[in-house]
Amino acid sequence: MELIYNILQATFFTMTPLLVVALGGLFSERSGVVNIALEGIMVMGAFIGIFVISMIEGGSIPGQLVLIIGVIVGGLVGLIFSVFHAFASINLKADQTISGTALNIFAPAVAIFVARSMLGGSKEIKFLTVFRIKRVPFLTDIPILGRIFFEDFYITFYVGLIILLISWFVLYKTRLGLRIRACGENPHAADSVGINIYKIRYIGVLTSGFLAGMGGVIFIISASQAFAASVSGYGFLAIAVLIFGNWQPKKILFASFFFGLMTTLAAMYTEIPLLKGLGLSEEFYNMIPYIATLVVLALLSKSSKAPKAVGVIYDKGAR
Amino acid sequence: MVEFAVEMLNITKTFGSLVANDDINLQVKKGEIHALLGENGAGKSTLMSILFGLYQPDKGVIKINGQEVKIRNPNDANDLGIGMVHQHFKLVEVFSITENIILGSETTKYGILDLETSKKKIEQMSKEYHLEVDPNAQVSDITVGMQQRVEILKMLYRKADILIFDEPTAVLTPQEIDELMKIIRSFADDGKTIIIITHKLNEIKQIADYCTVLRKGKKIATVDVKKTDISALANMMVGREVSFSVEKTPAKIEEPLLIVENLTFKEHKSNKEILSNVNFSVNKGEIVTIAGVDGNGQSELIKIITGLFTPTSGRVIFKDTDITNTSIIERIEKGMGHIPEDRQKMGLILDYTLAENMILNSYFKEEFSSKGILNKEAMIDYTNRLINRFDIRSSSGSLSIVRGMSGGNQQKAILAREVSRDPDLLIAVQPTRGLDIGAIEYIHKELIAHRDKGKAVLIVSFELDEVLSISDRILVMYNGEIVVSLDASKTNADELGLYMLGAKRGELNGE
Amino acid sequence: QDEKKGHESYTPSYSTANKKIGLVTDVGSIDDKSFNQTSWEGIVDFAETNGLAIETNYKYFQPSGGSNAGTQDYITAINNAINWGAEIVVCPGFLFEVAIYEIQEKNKNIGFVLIDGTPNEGNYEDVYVAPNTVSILFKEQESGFLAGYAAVKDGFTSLGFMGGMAVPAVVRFGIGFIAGAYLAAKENNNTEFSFNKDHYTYVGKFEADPNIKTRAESWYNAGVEVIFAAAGGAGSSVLAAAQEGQDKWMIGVDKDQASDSPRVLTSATKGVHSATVLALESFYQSNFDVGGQILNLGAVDDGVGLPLGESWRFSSFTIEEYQSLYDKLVDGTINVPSTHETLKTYVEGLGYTLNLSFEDIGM
Amino acid sequence: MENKRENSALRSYGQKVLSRFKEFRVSSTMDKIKASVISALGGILVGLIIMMLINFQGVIDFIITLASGKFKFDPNTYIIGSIVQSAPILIAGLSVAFAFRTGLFNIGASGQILVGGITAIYIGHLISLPGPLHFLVALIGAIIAGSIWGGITGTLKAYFNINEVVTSIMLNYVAAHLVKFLSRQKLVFDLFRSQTKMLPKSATIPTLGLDRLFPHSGFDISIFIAILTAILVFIILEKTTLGYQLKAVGYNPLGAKTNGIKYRRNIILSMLIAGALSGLAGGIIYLSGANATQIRVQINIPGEGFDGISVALLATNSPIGVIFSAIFINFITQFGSLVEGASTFKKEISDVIIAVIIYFSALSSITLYYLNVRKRKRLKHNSELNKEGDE
Ligand SMILES: Nc1ncnc2c1ncn2[C@@H]1O[C@H](COP(=O)(O)OP(=O)(O)OP(=O)(O)O)[C@@H](O)[C@H]1O
Ligand SMILES: Nc1ncnc2c1ncn2[C@@H]1O[C@H](COP(=O)(O)OP(=O)(O)OP(=O)(O)O)[C@@H](O)[C@H]1O
Ligand SMILES: [Mg+2]
Ligand SMILES: [Mg+2]
Repeated sequence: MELIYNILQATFFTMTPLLVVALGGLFSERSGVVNIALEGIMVMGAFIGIFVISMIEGGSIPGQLVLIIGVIVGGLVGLIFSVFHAFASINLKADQTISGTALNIFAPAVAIFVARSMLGGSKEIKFLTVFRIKRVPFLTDIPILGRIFFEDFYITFYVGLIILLISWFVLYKTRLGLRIRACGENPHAADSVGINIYKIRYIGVLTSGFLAGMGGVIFIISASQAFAASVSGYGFLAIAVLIFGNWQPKKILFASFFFGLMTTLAAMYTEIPLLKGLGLSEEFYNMIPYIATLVVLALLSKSSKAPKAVGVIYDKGAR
Repeated sequence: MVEFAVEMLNITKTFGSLVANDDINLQVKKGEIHALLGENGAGKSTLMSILFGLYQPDKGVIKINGQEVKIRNPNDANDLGIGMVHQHFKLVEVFSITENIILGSETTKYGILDLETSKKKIEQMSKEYHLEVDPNAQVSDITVGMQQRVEILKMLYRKADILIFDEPTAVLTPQEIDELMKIIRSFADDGKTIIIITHKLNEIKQIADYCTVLRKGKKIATVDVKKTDISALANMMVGREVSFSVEKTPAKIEEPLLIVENLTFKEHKSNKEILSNVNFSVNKGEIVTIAGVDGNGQSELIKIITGLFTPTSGRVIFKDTDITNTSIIERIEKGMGHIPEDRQKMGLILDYTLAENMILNSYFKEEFSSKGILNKEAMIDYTNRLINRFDIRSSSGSLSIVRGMSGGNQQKAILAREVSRDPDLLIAVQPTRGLDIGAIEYIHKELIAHRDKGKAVLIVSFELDEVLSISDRILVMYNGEIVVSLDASKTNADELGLYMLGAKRGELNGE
Repeated sequence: QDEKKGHESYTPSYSTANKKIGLVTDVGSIDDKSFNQTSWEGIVDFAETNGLAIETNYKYFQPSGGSNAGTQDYITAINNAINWGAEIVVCPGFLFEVAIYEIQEKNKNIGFVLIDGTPNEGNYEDVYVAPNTVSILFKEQESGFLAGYAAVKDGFTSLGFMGGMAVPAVVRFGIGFIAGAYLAAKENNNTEFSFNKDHYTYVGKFEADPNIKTRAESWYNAGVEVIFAAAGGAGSSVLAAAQEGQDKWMIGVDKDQASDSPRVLTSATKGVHSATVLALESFYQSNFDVGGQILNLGAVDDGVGLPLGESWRFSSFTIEEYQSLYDKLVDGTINVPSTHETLKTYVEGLGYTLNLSFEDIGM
Repeated sequence: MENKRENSALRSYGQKVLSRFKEFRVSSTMDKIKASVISALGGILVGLIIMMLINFQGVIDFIITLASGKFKFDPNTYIIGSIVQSAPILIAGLSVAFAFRTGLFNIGASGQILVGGITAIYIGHLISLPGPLHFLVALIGAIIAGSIWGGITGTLKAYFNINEVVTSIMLNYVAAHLVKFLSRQKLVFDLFRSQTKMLPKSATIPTLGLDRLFPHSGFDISIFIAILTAILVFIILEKTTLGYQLKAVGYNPLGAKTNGIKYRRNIILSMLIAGALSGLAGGIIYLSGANATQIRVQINIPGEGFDGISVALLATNSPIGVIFSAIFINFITQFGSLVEGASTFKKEISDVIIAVIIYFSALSSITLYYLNVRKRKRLKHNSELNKEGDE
């Protein structure tokens, strides 16, 4: 039982950044723009977000608020950074893969370069605050669920779930969502009823920037106590989760949970008798999440629900 | 002075060096049905796109109800009460009908989409205008005819009273066409103004009040339809005399070449039966046409014969060999030619040159390659010969990128590739879709010539005129079954229409 | 092969007029909380006492190639430092062994300081420290020993070890740590004590990673009270897990990490900092009299130890107890094992059985 | 059933990602070269501006330091070195470009490099053979291993319709762990360094004395191997029936299939070749250098795979272009070291410059549009044509 609590808690923190960033990717791709730059945007968001956290922590602002401020700053930075991608791929009709790749190279380079040149020679940005919440009065005492959901958790997990709900709601229940989806499926149809494709795609890309930037901060605060110009490839994993989740919020939740769970099992194998009993070398346990994902995809994936127009440059005059 | 609902004056529009509209004037009175006629590429869609705000004219003025207006985008057009049903439907396939109709003019309640209210409104409109649709159905699941009704509802939903139809009948059955004509008529009677683009002269004759003819971007004339006969319209459009009937001698039928036996095909996911127990054969020396409304299994049938799909059960026998499970390339090698339904997605590699496309299913032949190295010269020589023989026009000859060629020429290229291989069985799906009279004439001639060499030709067509004029024998497909086999010379459009709609079942002559 | 072994002996003549000191980092950076950082701090320290200016007089260089950098990248980076004008180049880490072996005799008048390694051509068949090179090694096992002993003495009974990669220095830290823990357990009369083999691993990288944190967390959840993280930047993931646990601790490595978090119990340090200063002083003040030598620094040389003062966070283990143990290392009463075999003998000598198998973690 | 899978394969994501590359097909070689050169110059310019914004005096000092000879400018390190050491990213770039040309996004070059590398190292230790033969066998082993690794991606795409981007990302990690495991097995393990043992000289890439002719440059024959490979890839893509088929599938899978070209076989084949190229890059990386490069027992996804993407993109996926773009990008990287040595700037400026260059190259069609008035019409025309393709 104890073990299950621990596994779930660890799963929640591993999956949160993946969930948030994949949802970011969802907005961009649903509006028709491939965003392979999620990794770079995460780095950029984490860079400034963690920097801000390290500046304001320990002062009069309470810890959880510091975290929220950091996450939002990260989001805003991501949003601003993603303008480059939006501008290139929407206004200038550039190749979206190339532009995204450029952002991926740019972000860590700038983070290290600026940190090394200006922040006193160190590329690391440390912070001290522990953001994990031990327990909440009442909630933690709910039998079983209380321990799973309200003990030793990050507030960001709930931020992630709220973003999921909002994303689902926006995409499927609002006018904006209908238009975003239309732009990703058939921009010419959207255009012919007077929808401004450029505007909608900007909204999609900038939202992805905002969420990826947030995801960067969320990733760092739950992974370590310092930012060192990297998010360990989680941006790419988020793309994988987005595809695994077949471009649908609910399935993205499942995909990120699945991947988080597998990662947790792999990291904790020594504590899980069943796994340990296999007697494999550690590396083979570490491969579990990746292989399991491929196996699940092989079993599930026959039809891809990729937005039809994703990656296709929109040209107004096209018929 | 007459009140015009729409006036387009001195409109000029160029795309690069191409003048799509050259100083065109178009005037349409309120409550009038006005036809636009012209060959492929004459500039009809362009002119209407300008009216609808999709393009900006380089020169010229637009007046709506006498007022000079600027139509910068479809929103402006909507505000002016202009609606358009596009030649290529502008629908989001994964959306429901309701979502498609309201897109861009959504009603919301507290920021939330109010689909229920919209649905009611659509249901009510669909009753009022006799445009039957199921508001909950997803567009990818509905027939083309219904898609068109959705497009019309989209206009009406936006309270348009100037309605533009760009080739609305190209994809409909005769019965559906009749229905549509009635609806359009009733719109006009309600005082709405209608502009309709079509290649079909009899439709113009049937419904339009006036007709404006365009040729190569220029306006030729505007005529009163009642005072002009069909051949005059055709001459104006093409600039020469056209013949309407295909000349062909009776078929010299020999032994069967292709035999389809008890073919059944179920869709994997839904397990829906698309083809049920289909049996027929095609003989050497005849043209067999499969008629029917789109979506009754024709596409799947052809895909099974050509090897793209595997049937759930049944056999395909070609030249006395069971080929049900052989690969596509083996079938091609065995003497099958295929002009597929979608020339751009299936027939060609648009980013390859014309020459590269001409050897798409024979590049491995000794003629074009040795030891795995392509012989570019041979390839180009060969292509140049085909260009001459089939009159394929393009900007840089055999080295033109096919993407840059016009639709008609792309179609000719496929025809050239397949016919020149001299296949024993030539399969052609909708070989003249979207082409103008001249091109259609040419392709029909080639198909008949192929038959006359003693080869078998199997055609799928949704165009009744085509079916009737080119076939020796007609098989009608309805709901996954072949419901009748008819001698082409002994039937007519009305009879075919009844079979196509499932209202009648018949004998399968000798099958 | 042979041409390489023909080492000539020579007397280098150094130019020291410009006072230019270069540091070439290995895969880590100068803030890796590890030897890159401590040797840089040593240079800074030396520079400050001698009034030298950064960029003009001292500067660090990073090789290209990231964590995948190879010998060629190190050679290029060292050359870069020499082209800049460096009179002496400090190279922290055994990864430089081959590069310095290649380059020391081609730059006879440049001083080289190789920390944690000895120049050789790649397989230790020919270890050669040229007259212009000093090779500085540490007895990490002694440092780890002190930390392990202190932790168990302080009342901890469940310990873990996470190394970055199983490189010799890290391995020695771990071996000493276990040895110290067993000694203290014996002194505490804890016959039950055992170092759980599941809680001894090398994580495979020196950078922070969420998986490492999850792993550390799972250990803490399984009852481990303190983890010795000899893993450079990856230690910060372990620390993050410790901070979030209830009463969980982390032991830092190489330098005093107390300021990183109140959850840092202690740090098993080694004197890279002071050794760097020593080498530089020797170079600039005594014509590099340590050149050509291999220094192996341990407790005797004040080369290893735990931080005292503010950083002392033990509750029951006292500085006096620490001093007395330290003295035993200095005077040789205790000889800390540095290999797996000697560790086994040592632990068995104390009356315990060692249930660690190093094979399945790649040793 | 077959058809379903086919249809969704068509709609596949990678396909969409790639659609834009098709445009390059329409523009001429000269245009592409122009676009790349403009991007390169633009990137350098922007890099310079960033440097000046951060520290204007620093830039001046940098120039003075170089001009005055205070910094010893060693052409072997900074020029020859940057050319000859570009071999790995050149070949990785070929792998990515090849896949792109055949309609696939090979983001998994890193994993293929690792698998190829470890195989080469195993062969280096396991077999003893004389001189060049030994290294050749090791290199071939690397090619085969990389090919198999790439083939997995191709097979999963062909038979299970799993997007190659996901497979590649996942397989990169699997490779990282697998290679970590393999590199600490007794046979190859160097206990003292926690990395693979040094290879015998016979297994390393011959230098033909070039390293002594150009000291510090790291000169060996790998750059020649790389250039030959580029030419070979060019021939395969442009001159052979194999390339013809593969590209046809890449451009239009359904179109190819309808005409008898085997879709699955070609997808797999294409990934086998892309993987083989990456495997070769891995062999080159780990078999060259002073004593070859060892694989450390660590979780590592080599950067060369991602550099390969940049190299391919800058070269607009032309194999011959890849030669130049690889050398150029490597040159910029070395320039970073030079900057770090001769100024107060840090070497990461080179990555900033590379990023800007890649960004500009994404805008190349626009760049050309504004640069070349004569061609303006044609480009517009082309975009019209693409539309007709959408009908
Ligand atoms: N967006 C565009 N960019 C460039 N050229 C275009 C564009 N749209 C149309 N054209 C060209 O303008 C000409 C007129 O095209 P348009 O679509 O108006 O013809 P049409 O009369 O509707 O023909 P069809 O009967 O085939 O529908 C054609 O040559 C076409 O290639
Ligand atoms: N955008 C373009 N770029 C280059 N050539 C073009 C372009 N558009 C049309 N052409 C060429 O101009 C000619 C006329 O094109 P258009 O689209 O008007 O043909 P069309 O009249 O529709 O012919 P078809 O009846 O075959 O459809 C074609 O031969 C085509 O190759
Ligand atoms: Mg046309
Ligand atoms: Mg038209």
